[in-house]
Amino acid sequence: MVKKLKSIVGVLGLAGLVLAGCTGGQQAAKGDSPSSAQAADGSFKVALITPGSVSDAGWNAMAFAGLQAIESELGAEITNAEATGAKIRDVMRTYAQEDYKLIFGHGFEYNAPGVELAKQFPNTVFISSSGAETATNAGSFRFYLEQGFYLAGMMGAKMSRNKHLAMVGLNVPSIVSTFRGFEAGAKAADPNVKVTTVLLTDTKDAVAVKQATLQVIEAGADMIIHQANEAARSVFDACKEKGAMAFGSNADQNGDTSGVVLASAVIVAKPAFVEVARQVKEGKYQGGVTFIGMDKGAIDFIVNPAKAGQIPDDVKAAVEQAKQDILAGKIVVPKDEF
Amino acid sequence: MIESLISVLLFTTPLAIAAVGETVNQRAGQINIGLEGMMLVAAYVAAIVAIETGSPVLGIGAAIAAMIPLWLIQNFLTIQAGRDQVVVGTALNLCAIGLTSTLYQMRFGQSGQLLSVPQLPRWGGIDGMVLFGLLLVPVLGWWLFRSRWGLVLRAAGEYPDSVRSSGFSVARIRWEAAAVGAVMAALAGAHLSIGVGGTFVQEMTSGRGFVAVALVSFGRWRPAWVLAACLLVGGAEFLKFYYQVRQTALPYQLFLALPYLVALGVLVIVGKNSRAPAALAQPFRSNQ
Amino acid sequence: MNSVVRFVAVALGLLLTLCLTLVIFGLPLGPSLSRIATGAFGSEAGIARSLVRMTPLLLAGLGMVLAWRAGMYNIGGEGQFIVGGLTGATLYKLAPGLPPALLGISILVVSAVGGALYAALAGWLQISRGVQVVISTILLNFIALHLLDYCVNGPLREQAGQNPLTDRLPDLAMLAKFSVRTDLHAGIFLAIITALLVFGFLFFTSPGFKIRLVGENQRAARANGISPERVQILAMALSGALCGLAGGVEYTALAGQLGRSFSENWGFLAIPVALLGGLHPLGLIPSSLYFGALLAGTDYLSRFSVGGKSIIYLIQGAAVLVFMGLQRWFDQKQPVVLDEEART
Amino acid sequence: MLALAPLDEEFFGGTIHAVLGENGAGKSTLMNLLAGILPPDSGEILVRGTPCRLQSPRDALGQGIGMVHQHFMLVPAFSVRENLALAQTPDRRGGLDEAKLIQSAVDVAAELGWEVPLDARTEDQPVGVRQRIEILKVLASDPEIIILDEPTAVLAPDEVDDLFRVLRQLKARGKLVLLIAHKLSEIVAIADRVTVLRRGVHIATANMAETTAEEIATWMVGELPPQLAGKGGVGSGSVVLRASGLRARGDRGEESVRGVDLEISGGEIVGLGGVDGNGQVELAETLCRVRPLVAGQIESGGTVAYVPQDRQVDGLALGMSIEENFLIGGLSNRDLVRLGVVRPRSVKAWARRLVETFRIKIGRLQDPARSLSGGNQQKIVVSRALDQSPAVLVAVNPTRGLDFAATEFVHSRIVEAAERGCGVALFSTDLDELRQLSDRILFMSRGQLVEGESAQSLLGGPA
Repeated sequence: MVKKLKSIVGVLGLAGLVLAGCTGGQQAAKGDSPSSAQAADGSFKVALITPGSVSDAGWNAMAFAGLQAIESELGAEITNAEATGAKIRDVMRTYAQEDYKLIFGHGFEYNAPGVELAKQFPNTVFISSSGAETATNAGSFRFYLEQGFYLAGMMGAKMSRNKHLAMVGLNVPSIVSTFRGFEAGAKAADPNVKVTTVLLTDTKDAVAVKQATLQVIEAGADMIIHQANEAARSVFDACKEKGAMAFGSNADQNGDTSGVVLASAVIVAKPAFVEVARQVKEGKYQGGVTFIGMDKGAIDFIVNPAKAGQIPDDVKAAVEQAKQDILAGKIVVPKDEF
Repeated sequence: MIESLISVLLFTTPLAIAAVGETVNQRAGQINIGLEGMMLVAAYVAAIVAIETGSPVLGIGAAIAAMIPLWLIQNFLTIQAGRDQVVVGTALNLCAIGLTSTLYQMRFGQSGQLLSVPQLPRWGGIDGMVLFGLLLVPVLGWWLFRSRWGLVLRAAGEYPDSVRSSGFSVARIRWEAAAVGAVMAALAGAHLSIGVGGTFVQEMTSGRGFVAVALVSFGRWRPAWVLAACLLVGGAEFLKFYYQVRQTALPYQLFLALPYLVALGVLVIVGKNSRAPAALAQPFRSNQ
Repeated sequence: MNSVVRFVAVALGLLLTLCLTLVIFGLPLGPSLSRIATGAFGSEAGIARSLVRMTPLLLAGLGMVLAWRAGMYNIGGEGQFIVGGLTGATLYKLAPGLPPALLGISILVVSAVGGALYAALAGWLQISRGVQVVISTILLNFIALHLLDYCVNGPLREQAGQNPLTDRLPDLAMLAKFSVRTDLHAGIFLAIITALLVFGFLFFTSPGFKIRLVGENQRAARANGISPERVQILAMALSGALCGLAGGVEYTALAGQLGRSFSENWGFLAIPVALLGGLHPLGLIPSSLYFGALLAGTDYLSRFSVGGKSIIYLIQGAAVLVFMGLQRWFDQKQPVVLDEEART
Repeated sequence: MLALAPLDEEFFGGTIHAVLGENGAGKSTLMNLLAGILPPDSGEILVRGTPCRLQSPRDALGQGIGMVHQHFMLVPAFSVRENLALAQTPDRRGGLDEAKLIQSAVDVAAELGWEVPLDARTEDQPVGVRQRIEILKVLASDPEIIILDEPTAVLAPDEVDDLFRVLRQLKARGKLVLLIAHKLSEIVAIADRVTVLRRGVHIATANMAETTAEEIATWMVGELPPQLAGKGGVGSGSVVLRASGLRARGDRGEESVRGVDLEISGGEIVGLGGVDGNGQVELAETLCRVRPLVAGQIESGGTVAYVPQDRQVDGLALGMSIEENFLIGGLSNRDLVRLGVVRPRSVKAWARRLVETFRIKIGRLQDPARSLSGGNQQKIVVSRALDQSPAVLVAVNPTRGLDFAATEFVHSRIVEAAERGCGVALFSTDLDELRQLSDRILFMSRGQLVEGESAQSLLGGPA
């Protein structure tokens, strides 16, 4: 009897749960109504999708900073999510259905899904960081960070005592391409300089990144550039332990407490993000692939003021000259197409 | 050459301490799949406390303290409630990833920071934890194989009924073994962030806890052999960059998978002759 | 009926866990819950999302049931899932000219075969080399991950671009979708049919019976002329086949291409799903739906709320722990019949 | 479920007190209460006049109560030394002073004239030696009260005699020996007092001198069992099992079957006796093709059915249903499983029929086998083996641990099977059983077969 009673209670409970779920859904729909109302009022909603956590202090964090700039400068309503592989289309669709006007996908893998969904959601613009496919409401922009890396390579080659430079970073196309820029810069400054690459699969393993850096220094490299996102600290730490120098990347990392950072090759992402967002907001976005380089102020090579005294004047001058040449189009820094 | 060896020793220490701690656990009949999560929590707590107080030693202390709730939850479910150890451990890992990442983001903002953590002092490339790890092996070896505590503990992993009939509490022994394992996990995790890494990164354990669990059987449930197994795998990890740095034509992923291939390969070779504790991963019901 | 009571109590327990976790981490409870509900079953898209998440959980969960029932603690679902996808992608690379429909089916078949072989390897290691499946599958998971990384960067890398992705399958080779507005695909039917088949297999065929018998008492099986080793390797192979099939379905249904992040921990998440379903093929249908909905809901939550991103893992982990606690509570309430002989 | 009704009983030092009863009578429950393994639901236990709480084996040990369990409490992977050390007084502090800790055990062993291989691995020892270690473990702490739960079940006759010699010595030193046994003859030979339980109820307690074996048997089963059936039929002449030059390895790779030739005719019961651990189990498993052959040939004239030695270890899946436990033996039956598909209705009908013919007491067919008493569990194993109408039946200690009535029943079924023309290889350590049933008796010694008469000397005295 008790058993029966229990099962009845159970069935009622289950029914209640389902009901709660349904009403929950309805409430949620109501809960969303203010934002849809805002959308109708012309509120501007922007979403960012990243392949990794935006707390990586590197690639993803840079895009997140751009998104935050869109919020502060254009008053947009922003949100962000992590998605890779099979989830990409679902996330994009979710945002588009929620009336987001601009959806950034921060990586090559967002290009094809974006272009595909652009057909279904003509009122939403899909932008990916790198990628070649476009539509009227879908496109990509690509930061020409290779330019900054080229200058770092020049400075490194000129200052290396062992004539041995090294690059430590993730094995993804955008990063491998920046390494090409670095190598080109180094060879331009000194054809005999040796450049070693260590590719990583995972920058979460900061300990392994440190070990990789230590080993490359032990093999003779004394100027290290990295693309190790959140594990950058480990690269600098290893340099400090072994008395090597380092270059920062993506963000201005000159202020790092290790005191080994000579200069940083940086992406100033905010203007580019804000610019695209403004175009979308004003309905002027046309689609296409945009290269954003030094000429637009999006890429820079910043020498660490605290280290400026250690850099010979002729090196400074040569790097400055190369910078002008890049701006003037006299030097075209090589880059991979991806 | 010597420098490379010292480097391997330093970088292997977190793995070795965790694996030796797990040896005690497995000898008592428990497999701690949640080791990965425990190490991660310890790495986070140690880093935060070390940053706040400037003292890496306090960081280690805090990491050990942070193990208490994990230890309680895990062993309440496995020892008292007799739930499956593999599942509880898996769940614990999920919790640890969620907890550390959420706390990290709440503290350092969504875009994160490059954390500089006060590190343990080093002498000639090694720190106190390395010495501790090296010392730990003979001590735990003695404890497991030459003391009454160890005898009873091993019996609990082989045939718990015999422990009970001799007047000991299987549950208590297993709680104690789990405590040793948890303290080792804390030390291993703390060493990752404030010993070798010098920073904290989300999910920075990167599977070391899992590997430690696997290496215990590789080391045939004997602390000295487990240490040797860890050093072998540590050496393989060293090699995975060694060949890249020297620009060999071989695909570098081969070397990334090398530690796991080495571990699996050795297990295949020695596997037939080694014997797992007979009651490993089996819950013991004291009322049966 | 008792199992219904159980299920509801568990469901309520999990709901409570969810609420507590949200509150502890300072997320607004009402709005967060309603986000989760919307994301899971608040609309056509939500229901589709839940079912899409449910599919790999159910398939891989069934794989776990087969292995665990035979006493093989397969925690290598992750590796088998990846190898399943990889085998499928390799087939496409080798025979891109196959007629699309045939290609799609062949990919599903070879992905199951690939997963089966990978899992059978772990089974063989335990049987003939004494390497515990728990241990070997941990290592095989890592090896599969690196293999995937190698393949998408090397031999399977797409021909057109330089991206570390495999070539995209032609649309016609992909699993049927029901609507362009959602990702919902035919895989869900495949998964449910598979659950029914596994149920029939386990309880109404002699190999299925042998799997359960071996898990229950190996020696009794041996004394009755059944080779536990062969049965266990068979169970591992079938388990791997289902995990591999889950990978194949995920590959042919959603992205149509593999990247390094192809698996989203489906192989690991399948373990709690299998346990919540009581290691019973039919119990897995509600339990995978539950986890699928939870994943869909928390995913959706994380897309709109700032704090919701990593908490998902915490919620999932805590849910399993609470479930384990509740299960214990139920076990205690069950009458235990023991006589003198049975106990000693 | 009530395992033991309220019971008052007194036990005196300097006696051997036997506790008797059929399966499920509550003997083990009573002993487990005294040894602190089970806490009592009500009532109290007085040791030397003082009430004490026996909540755990530790409490019992503290009161000088030691128990030798029916199943060995030895860690197989440990050395004998380690197992002896494990049993010392529960104090986990300090190092392991082996010499001191196991000295008392070694002393006791010397006193009893037992040789103990201290450094050998426990699992490599034969059953008799392990039983000795088990007893030494208990005696080393010099307990006043020694409980032995069916210690004779697995021992060969000479080992039983040895054990009884030791028990008498203990009695002479003023100890209380509590003994559980099934075999009435053994009890008559050794006990001073006897307590009989039936279905958890205390039936009687008496001094051995004041009662008779017949009276005790009546107490145990309620009424005296009928006399045994006569010997099985004469062999039909045609050979149903022919084994020649069999060699097989034991679990640890040792040569345990070393050249066995055996022929069994239809309708013949061949008894295979001998001291446990001489390769009987291995031979039985080899004959059933459970254990791989190293050399030799086996020819059989049909199915070979197997009743393994330990029903819980080798016979049943305790967590599976009764019905499914029947099916374990019926997988090759074309009526039950066709083309790999199980036919549930046929299985159910078949299981019902077996339950009825073999008078197995069950609740529902869906209940787990765990819920049955040992005798009924054994009936499942025997019934499903005999139901296949096998050409050959290989049975190892088929009545081990069974009560009187169940033993009778199993015996009569084996005889029946032989009458139907089945050839039976009956392995047993119980000579009475062998003599009752067998048409001829062979003994195993060191992996080889020896003829009946010459085997007498192997057993260390008249059988």
